[in-house]
Amino acid sequence: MINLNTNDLIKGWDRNTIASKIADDLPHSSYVNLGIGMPELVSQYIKEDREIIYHSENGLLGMGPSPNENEIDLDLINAGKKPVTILPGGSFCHHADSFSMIRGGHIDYCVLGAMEISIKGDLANWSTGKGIPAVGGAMDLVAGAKNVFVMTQHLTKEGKPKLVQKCTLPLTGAGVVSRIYSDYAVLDITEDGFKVVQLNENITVEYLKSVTDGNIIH
Amino acid sequence: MINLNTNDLIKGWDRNTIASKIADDLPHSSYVNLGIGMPELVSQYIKEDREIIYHSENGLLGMGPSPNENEIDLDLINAGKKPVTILPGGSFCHHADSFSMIRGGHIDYCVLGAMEISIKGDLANWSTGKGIPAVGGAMDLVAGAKNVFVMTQHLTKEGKPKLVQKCTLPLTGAGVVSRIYSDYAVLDITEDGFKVVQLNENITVEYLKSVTDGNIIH
Amino acid sequence: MQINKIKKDMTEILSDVFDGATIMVGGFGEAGSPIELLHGLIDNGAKDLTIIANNSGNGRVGLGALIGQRQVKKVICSFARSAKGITFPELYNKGEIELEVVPQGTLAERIRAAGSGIPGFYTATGVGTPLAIGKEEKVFNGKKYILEEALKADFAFVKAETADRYGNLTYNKTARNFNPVMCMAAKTSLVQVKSILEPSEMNPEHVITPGIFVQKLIQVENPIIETNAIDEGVTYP
Amino acid sequence: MQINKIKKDMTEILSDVFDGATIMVGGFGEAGSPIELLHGLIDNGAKDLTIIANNSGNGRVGLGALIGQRQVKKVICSFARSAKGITFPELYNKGEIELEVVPQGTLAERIRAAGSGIPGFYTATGVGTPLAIGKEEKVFNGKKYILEEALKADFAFVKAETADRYGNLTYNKTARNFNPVMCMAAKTSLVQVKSILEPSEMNPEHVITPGIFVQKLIQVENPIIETNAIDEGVTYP
Repeated sequence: MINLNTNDLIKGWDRNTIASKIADDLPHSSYVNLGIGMPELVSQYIKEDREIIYHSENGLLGMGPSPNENEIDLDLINAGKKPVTILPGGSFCHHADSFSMIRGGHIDYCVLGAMEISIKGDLANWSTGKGIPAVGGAMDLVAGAKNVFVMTQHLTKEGKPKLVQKCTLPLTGAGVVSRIYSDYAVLDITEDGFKVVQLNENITVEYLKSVTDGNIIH
Repeated sequence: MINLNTNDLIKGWDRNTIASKIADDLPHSSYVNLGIGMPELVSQYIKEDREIIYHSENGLLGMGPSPNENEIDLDLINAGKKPVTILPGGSFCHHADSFSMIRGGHIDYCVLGAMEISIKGDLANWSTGKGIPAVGGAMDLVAGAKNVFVMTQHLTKEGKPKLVQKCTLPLTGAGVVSRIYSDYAVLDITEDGFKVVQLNENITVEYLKSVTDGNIIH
Repeated sequence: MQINKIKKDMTEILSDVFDGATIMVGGFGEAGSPIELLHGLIDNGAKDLTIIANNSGNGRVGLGALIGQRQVKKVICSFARSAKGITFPELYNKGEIELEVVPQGTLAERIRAAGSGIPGFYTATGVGTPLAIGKEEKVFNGKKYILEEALKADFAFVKAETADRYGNLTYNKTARNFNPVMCMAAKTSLVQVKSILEPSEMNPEHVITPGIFVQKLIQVENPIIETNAIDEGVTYP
Repeated sequence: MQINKIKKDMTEILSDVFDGATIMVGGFGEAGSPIELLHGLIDNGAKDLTIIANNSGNGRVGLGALIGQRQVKKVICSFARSAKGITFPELYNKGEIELEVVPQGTLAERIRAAGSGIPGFYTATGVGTPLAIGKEEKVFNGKKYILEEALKADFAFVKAETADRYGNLTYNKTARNFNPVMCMAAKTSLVQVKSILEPSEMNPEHVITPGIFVQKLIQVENPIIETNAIDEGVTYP
């Protein structure tokens, strides 16, 4: 089951398809924090029937897209320290107020990457256990947001399952993940295991089980 | 010593004189909260050689004097719910931020009235133990301000000492008072008792002892 | 579809208030007090309410009127002895309304804590006083503190000066007071506001309550001025 | 006599910084980072400093330069792995600088707590993770939380947009970040500010940091832009 030859792997959804699935699950009028990297794609797939408000934990609510070259303001950046814009209806606040929004349960959804997700919803995504430890806002987000969505490849680059019985890496939070969007499936964390919400059209349940280290419910 | 005939009492400083003594002890550039009532007089006696900034706990820093009749704005009031003004350099904030100024030790001086002050600096000034209990901001002020000054008559209307071995009324705070300004004397709270800083010119130490229920050091 | 939190009338904005709800009411004295929302609540008729506010109402308008209608079973506040209070003292002296007294700064901070996901914090306020009885003590750096718990609510009733359809708010002078922290601490914040601006007219540097803390808005262009109303003998309903 | 917190030069504003001081440094990345004050601190030469900041410096300007001068013995921050970090990783990998990692929101709240007279508070952030080890746990309503203590400092180094002589401050966009809470938590807040206004030009509704939290100001009209400085290979001193 573990350590598949990566050449044998079935190709799943690409990252844009995963992003669009997440976008479809964010309801109208949601307050959303998108993690740095792959999760940022989600904002490109929001349908016209809804308005989503993006929170960036460095004191920006109502974040807009990247600026044009000539509009860049280095005092207007996102949590990834990249220049962004602010939309009408947005506002600035200080860091304690910004994390009140997170810790106080006012952020409806956060979307984050993962190194490992356990069957209990434990998440490891901040440390490989090596190098300089740096946590940023990840622990606050997973502890505070109403729903924690994980956007991830189903397997590591080495072909190991990221969905596991028990995380081996340092945790970001225990029992915090609500739903996983991988290239192979959309899965909910439930008391009985990883529950398939949607399966990639090229994947069988058998195959999914073979690339997952934990009980799959279908 | 206790329950003097009020007709026998020596007349001490009037409230304006007490206020001016307190005003003289507030250094330039201090942030000061003046309690409702008698302490409000203090602001009228600040000398020209200093600038004092007044805090009102309902979210007003840089409070100015009462407005003229035609300038009254019922959205601009002090902690006593009376119309006031704001001076240039003032600012508004919400209640949690306003009490951060108090609790965080940023208010240099607060000046409050008293029902009883014990030899250990305990203060009782919020409740007679009867009627509807109402504490307002008094407990926050005495716990948070760097220096708590009490402005009071030395004796109650019934001629009983307000400076006592032990308070009998519900406390506002324990060990919080720094200095007492009464009509008879200015006294510091010290480990050994009430220490005379200044004595009213008509009063002897013997007389002060006779109207105080606690050790006087001179 | 655009986010629009503006409701058309009192019936709509108050539609989900329920019997037994805990409601935070903004304002310090009359400044920032949401009188029209409170009158709407009298019409709505919800009862057995717990009210969290700084005061307990003046005269027979706003909170004073709501209490007079016997819709309130308990008040949590710092100062229930207002000069012009009528209805609360009446019921309190008859033992027909409960009171929990909280120091003003502790009240503000407990409300902020609820809005900030902090279930409890330590403070020196109240240590050694009757209001510390029954509270956990802890020593930090040799000094004694008591544990105070977060104070949350089902609803916040708030009065603001300007708003946009996202629920961004500004206040007027000391009418700000408890309103911003109450918006944070309530599941549903209902805001009455004097004027509604386009989102592009709101300066993002000057927003005091970000829209994330506001669920429903109603415009009340010319709110009652409590002092005048009481002086004129106005009562509600 | 009028209150005037404006100092004439770096030597004056930094005169009381001492060896072994704990210094909070505002900014999130380069936005709001007080680079000129940090360069002043290099000239001042104070050493064995503990720095509390979100990051650990980029290149060899600002905080990166201060660390490169070996004036810092310990950094308390949320993210010490910046893309352009040079000096901190160098010293850290040699074991010549200490690091305490704090989740970003907990860092901000611990700083606010210090400024607000709250010695400790409970949070769910970090529960069940390595960063909870050694911390007191407490259950509220069936959920586990950990105790986090206030984080205070001798000095805050802060960058603002406008100020008046009372120390009232406004910030520019996301350059606000940690600056306001750091002003609250430090015994002495030193602020570099782009422009200084008359007190009457400051709108009291728009002040973000009230002057009560600020002790000393210095005008730096055209501060260094960190990104450009690093791209151009600027170093300090």
